Amino acid sequence: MTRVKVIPENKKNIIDKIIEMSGENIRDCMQCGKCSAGCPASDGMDLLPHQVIRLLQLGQIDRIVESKSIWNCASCFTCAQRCPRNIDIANIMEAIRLTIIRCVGNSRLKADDVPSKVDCKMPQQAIVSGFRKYNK
Amino acid sequence: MEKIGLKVRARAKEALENREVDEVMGWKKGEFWYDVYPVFITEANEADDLIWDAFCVNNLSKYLIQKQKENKKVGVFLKGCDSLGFNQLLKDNRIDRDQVVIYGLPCVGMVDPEKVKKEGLNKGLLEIKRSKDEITFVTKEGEKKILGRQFDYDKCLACRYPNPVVYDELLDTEIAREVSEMDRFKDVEAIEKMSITERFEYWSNQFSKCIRCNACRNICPACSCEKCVFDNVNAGVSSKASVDSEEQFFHITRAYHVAGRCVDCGECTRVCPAGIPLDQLNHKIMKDINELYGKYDAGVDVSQDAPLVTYKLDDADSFTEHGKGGK
Amino acid sequence: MKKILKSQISQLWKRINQSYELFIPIEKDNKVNFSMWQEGDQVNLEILKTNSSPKNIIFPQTETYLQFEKNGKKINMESVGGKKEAYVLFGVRPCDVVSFNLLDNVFLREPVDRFYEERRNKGIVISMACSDPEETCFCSAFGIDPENAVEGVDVATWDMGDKILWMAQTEKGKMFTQSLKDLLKEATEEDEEACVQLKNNIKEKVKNLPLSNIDMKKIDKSMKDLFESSIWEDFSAQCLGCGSCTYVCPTCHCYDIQDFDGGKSGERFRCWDSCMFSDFTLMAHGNPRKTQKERFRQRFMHKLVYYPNNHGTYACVGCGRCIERCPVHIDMVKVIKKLGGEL
Amino acid sequence: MSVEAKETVMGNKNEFEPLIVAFCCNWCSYAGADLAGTSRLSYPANVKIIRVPCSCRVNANFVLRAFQRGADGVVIAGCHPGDCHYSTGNYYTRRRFSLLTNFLEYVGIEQERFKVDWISAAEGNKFATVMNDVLEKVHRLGPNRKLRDARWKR
Amino acid sequence: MQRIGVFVCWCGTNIAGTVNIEKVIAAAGEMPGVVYAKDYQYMCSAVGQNLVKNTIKEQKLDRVVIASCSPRMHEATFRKTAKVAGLNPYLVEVANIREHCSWIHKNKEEATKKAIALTRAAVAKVALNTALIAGEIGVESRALVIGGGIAGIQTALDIAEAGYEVDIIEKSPSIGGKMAQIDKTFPTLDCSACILTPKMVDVSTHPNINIYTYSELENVKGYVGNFEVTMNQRARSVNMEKCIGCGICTDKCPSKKAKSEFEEGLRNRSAIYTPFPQAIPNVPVIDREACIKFKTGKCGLCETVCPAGAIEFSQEDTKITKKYGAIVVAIGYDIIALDKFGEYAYTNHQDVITSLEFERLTNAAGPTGGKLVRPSDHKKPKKVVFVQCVGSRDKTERGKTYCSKICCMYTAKHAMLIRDKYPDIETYVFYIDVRTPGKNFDEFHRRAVEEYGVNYIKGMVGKIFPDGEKLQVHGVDALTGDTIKIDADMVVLAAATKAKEDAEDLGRKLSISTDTNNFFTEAHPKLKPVETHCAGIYLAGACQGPKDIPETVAQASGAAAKAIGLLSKDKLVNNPCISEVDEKICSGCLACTKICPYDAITSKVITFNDHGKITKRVVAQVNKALCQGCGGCTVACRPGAIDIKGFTNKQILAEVDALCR
Repeated sequence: MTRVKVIPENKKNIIDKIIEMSGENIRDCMQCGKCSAGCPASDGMDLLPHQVIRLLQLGQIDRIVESKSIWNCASCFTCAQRCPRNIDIANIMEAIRLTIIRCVGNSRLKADDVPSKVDCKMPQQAIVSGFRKYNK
Repeated sequence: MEKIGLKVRARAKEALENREVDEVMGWKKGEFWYDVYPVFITEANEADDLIWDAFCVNNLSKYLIQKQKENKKVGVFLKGCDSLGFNQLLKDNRIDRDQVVIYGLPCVGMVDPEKVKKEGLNKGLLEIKRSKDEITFVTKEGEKKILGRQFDYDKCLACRYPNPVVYDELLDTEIAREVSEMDRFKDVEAIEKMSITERFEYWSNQFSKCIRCNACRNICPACSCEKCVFDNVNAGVSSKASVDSEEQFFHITRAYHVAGRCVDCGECTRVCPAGIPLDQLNHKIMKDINELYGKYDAGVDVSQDAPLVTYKLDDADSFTEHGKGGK
Repeated sequence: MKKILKSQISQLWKRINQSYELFIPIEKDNKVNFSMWQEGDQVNLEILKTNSSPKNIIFPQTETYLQFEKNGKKINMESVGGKKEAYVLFGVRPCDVVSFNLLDNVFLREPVDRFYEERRNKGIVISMACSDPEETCFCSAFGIDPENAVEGVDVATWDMGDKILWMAQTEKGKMFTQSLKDLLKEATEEDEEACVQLKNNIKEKVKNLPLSNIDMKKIDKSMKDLFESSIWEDFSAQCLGCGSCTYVCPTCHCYDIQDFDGGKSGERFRCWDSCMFSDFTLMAHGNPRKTQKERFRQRFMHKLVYYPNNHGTYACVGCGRCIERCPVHIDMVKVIKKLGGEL
Repeated sequence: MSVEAKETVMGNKNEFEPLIVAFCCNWCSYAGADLAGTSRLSYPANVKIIRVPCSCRVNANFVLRAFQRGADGVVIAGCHPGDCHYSTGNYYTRRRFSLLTNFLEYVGIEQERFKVDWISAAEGNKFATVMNDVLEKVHRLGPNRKLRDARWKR
Repeated sequence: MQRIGVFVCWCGTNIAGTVNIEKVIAAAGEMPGVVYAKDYQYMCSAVGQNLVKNTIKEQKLDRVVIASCSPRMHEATFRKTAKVAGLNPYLVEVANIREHCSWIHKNKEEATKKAIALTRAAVAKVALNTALIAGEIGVESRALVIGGGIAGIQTALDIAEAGYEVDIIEKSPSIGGKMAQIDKTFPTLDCSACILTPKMVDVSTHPNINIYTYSELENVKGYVGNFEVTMNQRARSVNMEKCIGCGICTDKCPSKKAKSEFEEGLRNRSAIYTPFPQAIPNVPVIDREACIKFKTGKCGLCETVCPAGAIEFSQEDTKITKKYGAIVVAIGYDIIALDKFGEYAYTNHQDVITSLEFERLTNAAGPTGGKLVRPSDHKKPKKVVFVQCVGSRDKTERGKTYCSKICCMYTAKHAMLIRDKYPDIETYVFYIDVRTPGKNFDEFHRRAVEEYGVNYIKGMVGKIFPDGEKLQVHGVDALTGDTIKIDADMVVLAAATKAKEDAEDLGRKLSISTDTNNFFTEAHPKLKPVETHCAGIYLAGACQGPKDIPETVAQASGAAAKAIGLLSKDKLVNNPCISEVDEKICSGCLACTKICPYDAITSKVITFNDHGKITKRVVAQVNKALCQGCGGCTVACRPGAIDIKGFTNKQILAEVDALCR
């Protein structure tokens, strides 16, 4: 098990950019887990929201990038509503997605092939957040 | 006004004869048509010199302080504005109400000699008589009647208390003068509209006229301190020099000291030898008090606490953002 | 005798202003006072008496005469004050000119007041006869005839309506007139007759002024009776103790010396003081004149009794300013008459 | 570092050194100033504090005297209404200096030169922000020439 | 000429770091009246103070200026030093060149200039100081304790033991407070009633203590040693002397609908009730809203059945005014409202209860006689879930930012008690961190986990919703990263504590300040935890911040010690910087009397010789004992006849001049 360097130098500016983009202070998170407990989309997530924030705090950006969680997040803001430290986790998820998407060509899905993925039971929330996530 | 003059004399004579009072204060005619001065009579026969005409402008109530130190019971004739001054002296415990008998005189307004001179009507003028708003000029050549109040003092034109607010006897029927509350502080609003440099120019020009004679302080019924801070050298507050900053200090402090106590009788402006419109300073403070802490007329109700010696929990203020105070 | 047309008078001001400071009655906010003339000021020669007297020009209300600076424990001092620039005082009425002489008696006697002396020497006083004395004037009671040039004035002028007649009196006045000879024309005979004519009807007017019938002899009683007269009691009861009468009076000359403590630096100045104030002549034990009666008496006794005993002339010039400015209309003439037992 | 020090350091010789006199009430604002000190906050050195028992002790003469002696700004800081150690002191302060604020502005004195505010013992940073803000405004207004006594040389 | 000594302190490097001490000394030497200027590393140290003492004697100084830290810190110290050296203590001034100068400004040259200015102001002020003698005021040897919980009881007992009279004023009908509601106490698990009720009996029987229950504080006037307190004793409608506490009236009373506050609403009570059987005083109270007699005028059954004839419907609220020397505030705490926490479904499901309700459920004297049953259907629960930090450590405005300190311990206690009594019940505790900072606290928690098998899950509960008979609890295990679902029968929420509702307006009555969470602010968080800024008023217990019983009792004894220290003095030295009237100048307008918050100024008639005539005049006079030296009167006095010693008009003007130089 290789030892991981806490907040490696090269990752520092990405973390600061995410904090700056989301406007949230991730150091405020006390890992209480309430966001993960209440997250409706947590079943499909390999990394629970509080673990994503933990990894962000430790600067392990690569493991976040590989995870599916940031894409499963439906931006329903339940977590933001309940977080006792007033952190807007959905906003941070959005910021992480943006950093990935903004590396050119990394868009997960083109806008026009979203309709094919949509079935009638998909809640509008997911569709809207889908558009927002994928077509940048 | 002559009819009332006779009543004044009769009342004074009667009061002195049957010893109701030790002394009566009234007005007496001097050399010239405008020369009327306060007089203190103790003998009944002197009462015949008393008069009541268009120049009895002096407020007699401030003399009561000295009279009461000689613990005399004094009868005094008071107009509307004088009675406000009287109440303010009462509120400051400078005089004792039951040592004074007040004969109230409703007043239609006093004539300003400067305005008569400005019109050039003072040439060869012997006397001025007034009944209600009709003014007769008695000159060597004959009489001339003019209707209207254009010769009255500005303060009389804006007078809100023509009838005495406190009296033991009223020697004339009450007078009704409607004065619009709206433009009471027109003069202040005009100055407030100026830019800040204009205002400073205006006031520093006015203050530089001051010759530090203290007439405005000594005539004012609200300025009745035993030893004024400006007379007290070791208060270390100001000197007698007539330099700009001392004059500024004197006038700001004087206006501030009579804040909530000035009865708006306009005497300070009348007596100022340099002609500084001092009442515009007092009006500004009155306007602010009315806006910030509710309408307050000094000298009307002796029992009501003055604005600066009381407070409300939710008072507005004019220095914090949420202060809701007027600017 | 010279003359100058009123229409050219403004050039005269400009000319004088080039080499002198010109003090002249100027009207501002409908009050006329002697102040330094500047282009565009509204000069008012018609008014009989300026609001406060020209005394302020030769004996200013506040004059700093010593400045000191502290560095460390040492103090270095520097004498300032006095007036360096020459000036011309135009339009002074005869009564005010006499008041200058009365002030000279006080300030130019040993020990000479060097500031006052310097101001007096630097100045050229040009008087103007009173064409139309007011009812509050009573200068005739003190032997001042308002139509003639008063002793001690440099130039006397008469206002003839369209022109001003100009007659130099003293050496300084002649020299000054000389320097203005291109502006001043020679006066013709008619001008001189007109001037004599003017003088006579001024005399007439003065005679029937209401206050002209004062007989000063009546108050030449012993100082003791005057001092203990009963009139002071009721007069002082009226008096409010403000300083208006003393500060507008041309002959009052009392002053107080005070320091301004500026911390590291400071200055010593003298400023007018009024015997009416409660802290006048404040000594260690307080003011020797404790009540308003004594202070009131002091003012009038000084002008009508003490000063004449010291200098031989009354210290009042009958200008009537105190009568106009007193808030309660206390009147010098009434005091004189009452003191003389007439009223 | 005060505003001037920055400028003098940057070489532009701006010699206007504003002076702010602050009257701080002993129980709240003076303690707030102490707290600003203990938490090493910074506000310019031009602010000089005078301790008074309560904000109701400050007389209008002191304010005028400070302006006469060349102060460019005067600040009065007291407890929040309701918190006064003497229970009603600052209610009177509020009335007295509401009138004086409006009156000085009426007579032509820039309003930013005279600031009254409520600073409690726990508001160290509010103390620093108020002082920085007042100095910033006064610095923009320039030296106080209107009320200053010409005979006073600093 | 004055001989002023200036002493500049380095304060180690705190001042010397950014202030050039030599320059300050040099400048001080130049100031008017200064004859001696010296510096030292630590002026407040013994060496520093000796330096001052000896210099005063050697140089015959008559005034001293210390340029050091804030006068709020060491003014008293340096005044004592001067006193010991024979110099009047009020001839010492302190210039604050640390908090207001060296700590604030980094630029050395600027900080030095400012230090010199502040020192010059202090010298200018001290030059005008006059020697003042502190006056003395009497002390009322009686204390008032506000609040009848364990804090109030302990304080009252300690003060009474010291021989002083104590009054306890308690808003609810009986003393006991929150502790009376609790079943067992951690960490020793001894029964709360067993340790509380004996103390309550001591309090009720102690000759020095009188208890005013069912009464509230109206207003407080006066100052340390001489507080005048007005209490409003609400009408109990029962005569305290006659009532023998038999309880017949409470049984017979027909109106049973009112919810019992003591039982946290889990049981109803009659209109005439005693909160709990061991209530002290054991006299019932008629709740006038619920009582049929008061509402409709009919009934009055309790009056007829009462053997002692103690029922008095006509009783009125009575106002009691008494004088006290010291006041101790011990009004305790409350639980926050949970209506904003929708995710826990507290408001819409009976089986979601707070820990206090749980205490009542498990209490033998409780509504269920100690049997743990579900409030909804009274069945025995099989799974009980505890949720920690409900509303605590919460930055949103729903909750409180602080940690409520006692929840971890009492939840461990609850879980342990369940496992001990009903081993078959599964207990789960969702926590963020378990905080067990006290003596034997962590061992207690570990016993709950190891011996009694309480499952601790690190992670918060996301949502609770009714699912048929059960309650679905959705949480997360932050350590393993799994989301967890438990279908529990009962959920206990450890709700945050908060200050009492009326804490702020009580603070205003006593003129002591409250912090942003409405807990009372202590004079100094570390050095004066039981005192307030207002002399003579002390704090005890949870009203000053979340606290458990051991700390509360410790603080109560601390506050009692302070009060006893105050009451033991028969004379109190009062602050001599008070106002004084110059009768020559006073014109008797008495504006000052209207301003004075302590009504310390009254009028009197003086006769004096006015130039030969004897005249009488009204002037103001200051009652030295009442005046606290706020200075409001000096501004109302236009001629400056009234002035504050130590802060005179001339002194402050001198300071202004010095600062503007």
